[in-house]
Amino acid sequence: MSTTTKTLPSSVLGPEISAAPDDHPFRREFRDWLAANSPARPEPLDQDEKFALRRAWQRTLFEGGWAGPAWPEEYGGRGAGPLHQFMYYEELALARAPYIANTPGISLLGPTLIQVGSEELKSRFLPVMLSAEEIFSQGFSEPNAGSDLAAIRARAKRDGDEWVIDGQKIWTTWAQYSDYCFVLCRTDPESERHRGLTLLICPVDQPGVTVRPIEQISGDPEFCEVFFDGARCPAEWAVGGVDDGWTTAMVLFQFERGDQGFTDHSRMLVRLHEIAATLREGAAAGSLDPAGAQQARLRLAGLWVRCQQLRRFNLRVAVRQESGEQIGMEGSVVNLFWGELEREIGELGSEVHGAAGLLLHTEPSHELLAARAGTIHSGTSEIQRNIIAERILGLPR
Amino acid sequence: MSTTTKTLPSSVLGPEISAAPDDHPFRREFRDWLAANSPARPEPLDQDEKFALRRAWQRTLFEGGWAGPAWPEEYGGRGAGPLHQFMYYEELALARAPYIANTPGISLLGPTLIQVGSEELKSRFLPVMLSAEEIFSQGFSEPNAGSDLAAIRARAKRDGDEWVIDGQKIWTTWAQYSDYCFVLCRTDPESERHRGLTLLICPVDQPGVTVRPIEQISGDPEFCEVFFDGARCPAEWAVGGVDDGWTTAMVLFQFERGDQGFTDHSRMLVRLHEIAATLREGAAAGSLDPAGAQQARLRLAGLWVRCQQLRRFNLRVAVRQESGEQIGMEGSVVNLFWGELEREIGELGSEVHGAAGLLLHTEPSHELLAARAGTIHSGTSEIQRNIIAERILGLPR
Amino acid sequence: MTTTVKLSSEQEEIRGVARSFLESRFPSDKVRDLMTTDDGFEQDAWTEIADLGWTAIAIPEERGGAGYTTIERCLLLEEMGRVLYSGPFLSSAVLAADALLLVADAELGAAALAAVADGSVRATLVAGGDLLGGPDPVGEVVATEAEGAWALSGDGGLVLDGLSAQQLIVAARTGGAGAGLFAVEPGAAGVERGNAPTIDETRRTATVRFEGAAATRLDRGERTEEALLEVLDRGAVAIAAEMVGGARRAIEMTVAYMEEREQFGGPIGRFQALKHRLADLHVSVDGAREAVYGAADAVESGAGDAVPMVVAAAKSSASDSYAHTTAEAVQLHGGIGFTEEHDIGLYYKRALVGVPTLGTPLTHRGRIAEALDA
Amino acid sequence: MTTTVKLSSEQEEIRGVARSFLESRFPSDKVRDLMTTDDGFEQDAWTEIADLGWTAIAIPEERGGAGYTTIERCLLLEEMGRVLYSGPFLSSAVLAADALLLVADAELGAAALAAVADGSVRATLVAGGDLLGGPDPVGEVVATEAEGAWALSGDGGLVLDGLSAQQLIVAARTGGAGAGLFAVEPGAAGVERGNAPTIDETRRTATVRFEGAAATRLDRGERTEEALLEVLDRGAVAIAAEMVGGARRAIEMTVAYMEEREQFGGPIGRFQALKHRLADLHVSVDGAREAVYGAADAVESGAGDAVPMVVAAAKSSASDSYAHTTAEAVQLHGGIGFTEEHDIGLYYKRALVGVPTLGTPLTHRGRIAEALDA
Repeated sequence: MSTTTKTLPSSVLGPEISAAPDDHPFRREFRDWLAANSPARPEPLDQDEKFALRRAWQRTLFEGGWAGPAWPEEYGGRGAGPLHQFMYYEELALARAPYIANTPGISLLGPTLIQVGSEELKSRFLPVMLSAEEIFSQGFSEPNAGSDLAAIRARAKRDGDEWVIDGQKIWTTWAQYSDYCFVLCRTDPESERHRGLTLLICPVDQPGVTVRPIEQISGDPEFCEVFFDGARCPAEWAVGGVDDGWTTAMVLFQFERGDQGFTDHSRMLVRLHEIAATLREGAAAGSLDPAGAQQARLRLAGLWVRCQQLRRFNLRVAVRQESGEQIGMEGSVVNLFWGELEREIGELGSEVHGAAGLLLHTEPSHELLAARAGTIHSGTSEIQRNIIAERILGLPR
Repeated sequence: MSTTTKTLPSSVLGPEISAAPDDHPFRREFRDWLAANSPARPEPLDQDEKFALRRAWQRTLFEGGWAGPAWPEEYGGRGAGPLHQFMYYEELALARAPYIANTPGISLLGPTLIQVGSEELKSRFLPVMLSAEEIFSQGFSEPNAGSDLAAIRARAKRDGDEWVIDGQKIWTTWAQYSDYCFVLCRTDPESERHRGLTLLICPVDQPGVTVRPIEQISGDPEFCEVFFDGARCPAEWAVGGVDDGWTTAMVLFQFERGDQGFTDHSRMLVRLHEIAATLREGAAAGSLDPAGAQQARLRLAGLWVRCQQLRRFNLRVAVRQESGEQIGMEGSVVNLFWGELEREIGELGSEVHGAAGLLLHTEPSHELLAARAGTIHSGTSEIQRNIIAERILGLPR
Repeated sequence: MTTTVKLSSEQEEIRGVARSFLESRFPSDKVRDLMTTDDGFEQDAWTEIADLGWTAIAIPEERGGAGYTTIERCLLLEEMGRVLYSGPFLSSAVLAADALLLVADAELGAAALAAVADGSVRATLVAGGDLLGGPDPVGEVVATEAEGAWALSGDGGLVLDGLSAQQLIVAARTGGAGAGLFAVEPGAAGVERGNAPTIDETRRTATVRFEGAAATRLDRGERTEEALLEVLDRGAVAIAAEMVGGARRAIEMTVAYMEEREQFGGPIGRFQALKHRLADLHVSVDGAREAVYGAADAVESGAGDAVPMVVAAAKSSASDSYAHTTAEAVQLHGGIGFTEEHDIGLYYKRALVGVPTLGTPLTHRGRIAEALDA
Repeated sequence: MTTTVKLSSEQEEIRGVARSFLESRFPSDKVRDLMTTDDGFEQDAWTEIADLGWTAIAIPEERGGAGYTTIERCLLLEEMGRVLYSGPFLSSAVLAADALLLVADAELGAAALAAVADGSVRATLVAGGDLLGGPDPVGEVVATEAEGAWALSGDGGLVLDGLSAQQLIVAARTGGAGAGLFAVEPGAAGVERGNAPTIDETRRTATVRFEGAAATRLDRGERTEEALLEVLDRGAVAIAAEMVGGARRAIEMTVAYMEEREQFGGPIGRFQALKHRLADLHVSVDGAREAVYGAADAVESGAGDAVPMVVAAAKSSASDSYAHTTAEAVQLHGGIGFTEEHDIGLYYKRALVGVPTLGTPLTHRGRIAEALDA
C-alpha cells in the first residue's frame, strides 16, 4: 500500500461534477482547512488506538467548526445541505482523513433529536455529541431481532421518574467506548411487533449495563453485546413519543443513508488509487506475474466503474434531497450496491499483495475481512433485495 | 470453426479413465465401425435437412447394429450397461457423428416400454422405433403445467375400445416429424394432481391432432404445440397402468438422465477443442486482440474444468447404475450443471469469432441461441435448485 | 446545478414526447414487420422523426441544429431502446452526424451535415472495423490521393445500415499514421456492399468494401483521429443509453410476466429466489443508467481526461447489464421466453449484438485499466 | 473397474476411521486451543496419526510405506479439512514425503524418507516461493558447491510449518537452469526463520531465508525439476481434497444454521432465495470434489500429459468453490457469521489462505489454457 499521505487530486474521484465543482467555495474552504489540520495518515490497526485517533480528530474538526456540518448552525453545525455534505465527504477522503468517533451520534441520534427530540434532550446531548466529549452507541438489534427488527423483546418499564430497562442488544458498534446507548425497547408489555416501542437514551456506566465486545473475524472487537439488567435512565430521556418508538426509528433510519452514505464512493476510489499503485509496484518488482497483474488491472477497472456508479447514486440522493424529495426505497439499491462493492474491493486489495496480502494483522488482510460486515449490518443484502423486489418492482409478497 | 471432420484423439476428452479405458474392446469395435460409417460432418443448420440426416444416420447405426445399444439384445440392442453407454457416446462425439432422429423413442419411451409395457406394445413399437421407421415425440408439458407437471389438464376418456384425447401439449420437440406422440393425460376426470393420469401412445397423423411448430429465438421450429381435439388411439395403447400414469412417468424420467446424459460432456469437449482452434486462428490472424484472446483462453480453461467435472458426474452415474444403484436426486445436480455450462460454451463459441459470431444463420450464433433452452427444458434450473435444496440438503419446504 | 441525476422539466418533457411517439409508431408488430423488410426501416417514420427535430437534436444552433445536447439525444435513444426502434437513428443522426460535426471541417462538411441534420439524407459511419468496435478507430480502409482526387480501398467491416444508407462517411488511413474523413456515394464504382444480417434483425448491418472508390475529403487533417475518437466515444454513450432503455423494458416485461404466470398455485413472482434475481437486475440496470448519464454529463461539461474513462464505464456496464438482464429475462419467462413469438427474445438478441458494437466491455475496461495504471 | 466415483469398501473404511479419529481428536475447542500455541499442533495427536500409518499412507511398500495411494491420502485430507485439522500433515506427510519419494535419489533420501514416513521427523518442503505457489517451481534459493559441500542462499518465501519443522527439504537452483533437492537442518547456521502467521491461524507459516546454510544434496540431478513439478502437483491435489472437505462441512453447518435460526416466524432455511444459493454451493463443491478425485485417479493411473491439466482443474475448482462457499456461508450466518466466536469464519479464513497455496486458480487455469492452446 502506498504510504504517501498527501492530499490527492480530485481526478482520483472521476470527472468533475458540475453540480459540485472542484472549485466550489465550500470545497475550497474545507480543502484548505484540511491541508492545515488533517492528520492524513492511515488509521492504526489497533482498535483502541484507532478510536483514540478518531476521537482526537473529531475534536479537531469540532474546534475548526467542521464537525457535523449537516447540523443546523444553532446546534453547532453549518446547515450544510446534502450537496455540501457530498463535497465535504469527498474532500475528507481526498485528504485521507480518519473517520470521526461519534458517528452513531452525529449521523443518527443527533439528527433524530433535532427533528423529534425535546428541547431538554437537545441542549443536554447535542453539544457533547458534536465535540466527542460523550460517545453514543446504537442498541437496536437483538439476538432474535436481526433482519426482523420488529421482533424486539428488550423491555422498559416506568418506575417513578425513571425507565428500568431489561434485555439484550447485539451488534452494537463500539459500545465499549460509549457513554450512552440509544436503545429501542418495548414499553407496552402487551404490544406486538411495531407497536408499543420507545427509543430511550441509557447511560452505559452503571451497574445495570454490561458491555461484552465480540471479536470479529477481522480480529476487531468492533461489535458488542449489551446486557441491560435493571438499567435506569430518566423518564424524560425518551426520544420522540412513548410507545411510538417505531416512528422514531423510521426517522432515524432515513439518516442511515444520509450523510455517511455520501462518503463511501470517495473512500473507495481513494482505496482503488492505492491498489493501482500496489499493482504497479508489484508488477515492476516481478512479485506479480504478468497474467495475474493483467487480470487484477481488469478487475480494478471493473471496480472503478462500479465506484463511479456509486458516486452517481450518492450524487442522486444528494441532489434529490436538496430539492426536498424523500429517498425511501432507493436507499436499498445504494446499500446493496455498496456492500457488495466494498467486499470485492477488500478482496482485490488483498490479492494484489500476493500471499503477503493474507498475513495476520496487516492492513490488506484486515480490510479484506472487515469488508464482510458490509453486506450484513444496516440491513443484510437479502433484506435489501426483498425491499427492491417488493417495494420498488412491485412483485408479490 | 474448424471444419476438419476426422475422428479426434481421445485426449480431447481428458485423461484416460481406467474404468472405461481407451483400448476397451467395446470402444475399439465401435470406433472402427464409426471410422468406416460415420458421416462425420457438421449437421446442417436447416432443421428439415438436419432431421433427414439424423434419420439416415440412425438407419445406418441400426443396420450396423449400433442403434439403441442400451436396449436388451432381444429387442435389437446390445444390452450395453451404463459404462458401455458412456463409452458409446464418447466415441460418437470423437467421431463427430450426428445425433439420431428418434431420441425420445430410443431414450425414453423405448426403455419405459421395455420395463412396463405390454408384449403387444413392445412388439408393435420397439422395432420401428429402433430403425427410425416411425418417429416418436413426447407430450408432457402443457401451457399451465410446465414446471408444475402435476397440473396436467389434457384428458382422455374411453369410448369403446379407444381413448379419445382432448387438450393441448407444448414444448413437444420435433412433433412435426413424429408419427406418434406419447401423451400424459388425465383419464380419471375426478382426479387431481398426480393421481388419475395415464400415458397413452397417440398417432399424430389423424384429423384430431394438430401440430403447430413454434419458432425459437434460434430460428428453429424445434418445439411444437400439439392440439388434441377428439384424437383417438386404441385402448390397449396405454403404457403402464391406467390411472397410474404418474408412476409410468417416473419410470420414464429415470431414463432422462440415462444414456443421453452420458453424451453431453464429450460433445462439449469436442466443441471446446474447436473453439480452441478458432481462438488460435483468430489470434494468429489478428482478428482477436491479444488481451481479448487471453481472456478467452482463460474462459476456455474454466469451461474445460467444468466439462471434466461433468465427465466425472456422468461417469459416476454410469458406475453407480452399473452396480445397481438408483441415481435419484443426483440427477438434478447434473442437469443444473449441464444447462449452465452449455450456455456458457455457446457464448464463448460465438465470442471467439468476434462480430462474425453473431451473423444470422451461422453455426456459432445458432449454438449461442439454441443453448438457452438447456436451462429450461427437462426441468428448469430453478426446479433443479429446489430439488437439490429440499431433497438433497434437506432444507425446509 | 446541472446534472442528469435529476432531469430538468424540459428533459422530462422530451422524454415524455419521445415515449408516446415511439410507443405509438413502434409497437411490437410494427417492429416485427420491419424485421421482414429489405431496409429494416420505414421512410414515413423517419420523416416524422426528422420533423420532430430529433435528427438535429445534438447539433449546435450555430451549425444549423436544434441546439440541445447529447444528453437529450441519450433520452431519445433510451426510449428507442425500450421499443426496439428500428431505423437509422444511431447510424445517421448519431454516428454520421457527430463525424460531420466534430471531424469534418465546418465548411467542407457543411452540406453533408445539413442533409443529415434535416433527415433528408440517411448516412452511416464506416470506421473502426466490424460494428465500429475494432482496436483501431480508423479501421482498415486506406485513402490515396492522385491528381487532387482521393480514392478509398480496403475492408470497412460490418457497417450499421450499410445497405440502406444514402451516404457513406468513411474514416481512412492517409498514408502512415495519418487519418482522414471522406464522403463516398454508396452507388459509386468500387463500393461493394453485401447484406450481412446479425441475429438482431431489428437493426441492419452490411459488409462494405472499397476498391478504388472515389471519395471527397471532408477534414483538413488536423486532429482527425482525436476527433474521430470523440465521435466513437459519443456513439458508445448513445448505444449505451439505448441498451439501458432496453434493459429497463426487459425488467418491466419480466415483472409483468411473473405477476401473471401461475405455477404451483400462484404467480411465480412470489418466489423469493426469482425476486432476488430481479432485484439484482434492477440494481445493475440502475447503475448502468447512472454510468450512461454520468458519461453524457462529462462529455457535455468537457471533463477532459476523465471523459474516455467514463464513456468506457458507460458502454461496458450497459453492455454487461443489458446482456445479463435479457438472458435472465429469457430464463425467467420459461419456455415462452425462447420462442421467437415472444418479444423478450428480440431484446436478448439486440443486447447480444450491442455488446461488441462500438467496443466490447473487455476493450473498454482495458482502456480504463490503462488509464488507472498511468 | 477402479475409479473413485464410487469408493471401494476399503476406502470407505479408511474414510470412516479418519472421520471418527479426527472428530474426536480435533473438536472445535481443540482447534481453537491449538491456534493459541506456538507451534500450532500437538505432538500426541501427531504420534497417533503416525501410529495409524497415515504419515506413510502414499509411500509404496517397497519404499517402506503403507502401500496405499494418493487417493487414500486424499480421503484423509478431505476429512482433515472437515475439522480444520491443525498440524504438519500437509507439510510433512504430503509435500516433504513426496519430494523425498519422487525427487530424491532412493538411496540418498532413504533415511529422511523413513523418518518422515514413520512420523519421527516432521519435515517441510521449501519450493516455489510463497506458499509453494510462485511461477517458478524451484523458487529463489540458490545452491553453490565448494569442495564437495553444498550451501544454500536466498529467500525461501512463506513456508508451511516453517518454524516447527525439524527438517527442511529445499529445492534450489544449482547454477543456470539446473535444480537440486537438499536437506537442511533448521537450526544450522545461515538459516533464518521468522514467524509469519496468516489470517488462517489453524495452519502455521513462517518466512525462511538462507545465507550460506550447509545443505546435503538428495538428488542426482536427473529430471529433478520435472519430479519437483510432480510433487507440487500432488500437493495441489492434496490441499484441494482438504478444501473440498472444508467446503462440504461449511455447507452442512450452514444448512444446520438455516434450519435452526428463526426470523419472520420460521426457520430462515425456508426462504427460497437462500435455498437456491445453497443448491448452487452444493453443485459447486460436488463438482470440485469430482475434479479432485479425478485428478487423483489420473495421478495414480499415470495418465500422462493430462495429469497436470486435471491437477490444475482440481486445485482451481476447489479453491474457487471453497472460497465462494465459505464466503456465502459467512453471509448466510448473518451477524454471528463474522464473529470470531463462530467456527464458520475459521473455514472462511482457511479457504482464503488455501487459494494461493500451491498456485492460485488463475495460475492453474493459465496452465490449462496453455495446454489447450498447443
